[in-house]
Amino acid sequence: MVKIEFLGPIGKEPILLDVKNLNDVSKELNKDENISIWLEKSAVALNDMIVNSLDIELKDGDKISILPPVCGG
Amino acid sequence: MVKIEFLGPIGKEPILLDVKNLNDVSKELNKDENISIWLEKSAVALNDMIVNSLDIELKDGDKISILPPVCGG
Amino acid sequence: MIEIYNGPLDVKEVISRWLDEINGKNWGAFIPFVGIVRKEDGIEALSFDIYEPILEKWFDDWQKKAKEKGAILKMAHSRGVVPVFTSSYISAVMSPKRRIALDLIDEFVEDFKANAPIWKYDVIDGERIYAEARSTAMNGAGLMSKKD
Amino acid sequence: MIEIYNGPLDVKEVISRWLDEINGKNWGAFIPFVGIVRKEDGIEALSFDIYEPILEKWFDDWQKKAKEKGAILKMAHSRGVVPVFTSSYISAVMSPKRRIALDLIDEFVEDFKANAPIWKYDVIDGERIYAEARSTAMNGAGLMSKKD
Repeated sequence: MVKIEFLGPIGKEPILLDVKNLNDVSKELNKDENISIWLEKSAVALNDMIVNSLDIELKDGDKISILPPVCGG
Repeated sequence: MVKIEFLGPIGKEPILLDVKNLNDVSKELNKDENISIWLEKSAVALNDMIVNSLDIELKDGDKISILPPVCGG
Repeated sequence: MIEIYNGPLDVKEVISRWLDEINGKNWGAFIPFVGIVRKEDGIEALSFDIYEPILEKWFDDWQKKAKEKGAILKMAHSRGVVPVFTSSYISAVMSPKRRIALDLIDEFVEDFKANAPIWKYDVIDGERIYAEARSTAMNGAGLMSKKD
Repeated sequence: MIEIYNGPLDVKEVISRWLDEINGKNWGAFIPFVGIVRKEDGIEALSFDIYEPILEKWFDDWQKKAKEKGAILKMAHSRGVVPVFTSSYISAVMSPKRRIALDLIDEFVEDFKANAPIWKYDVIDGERIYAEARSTAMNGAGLMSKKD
């Protein structure tokens, strides 16, 4: 199982998914309209590292974070 | 009479000259080698305003400043 | 290390402490950037969420970049509610040379705005509203979008 | 108004006072630049001459430029001897917007280096040596040169 965290204003509790790679996560998340509207403008991190490809295998216990648009300062 | 001040590292006391315009000042100052070596790299102010032309008439009491290369901070 | 505080920053305390750190060392230029919450559009405060693990990594990368140029970066940021006229953000660069310091503080602050995982909310009549229009999608955003 | 002090600047006092000035006003960004005397080439201190009348005019021109952009500039500088590891120069910009503040402090500090009528001397073994190699001819320099 991997854990998906939704950061900042997305305001959704973490979910657990039984998936093999980031592509599967993307497919699952796009099924929920309340999440999919955020995906277009959100960055993705795997175990707290920003990723730039979905062709990444996942292992049990991995943490995926969805990071919506930021504005510090 | 106009007063010529030499600022910063030039290290020369002010002088008084009986001249009609800035061109005359230039001619006088270039006669002194200890001053002329500074003129190439120095800016000139008339009554504390930087000037960019020598075709300026002078009146009694005017103050001319010679400003060598600067380095604040 | 980033300093994270609950509520507004004590600007004098933070800057004084950073000044003490440079004291006796051979830094030629010290440039702090202080961000203060402006009173506009009826807001009474801003509020911030921070995701620290990625923020620390983002900052460590910048610290490495700075060190390659012989400089050091500092940063303090607020979490939670920060009232108008108080400070939510201070960063600083210390460098032997002014040109490097001026370039670094500019690049660092701009990248901070675009890529530090911090979310801003306007507080109006006690309500917390995501400052979406002022927010920037991070580098790599849209990876999971099905639009493309 | 420029603040001119004999000897090194009290950086904490100056910055704290400028911070008090912005308190309760609607500035969004405050960027001080602190210049510190570096220990190098065997110097024990720097020493400065200032020609105030032209410095004030130069600063007033910059203050006007800043005001047109909704910003304010501050500046403090030392006269006389400033030992290594102490500060001889602090300037700052206060602006509603960060982008204007970052651009202004950069342009202001660079023009200060090139055109503020201040002369720098290295102090080595108690002797005062004009820092000619690090100095810059001001805009308009060479007007009275007979070379051309």
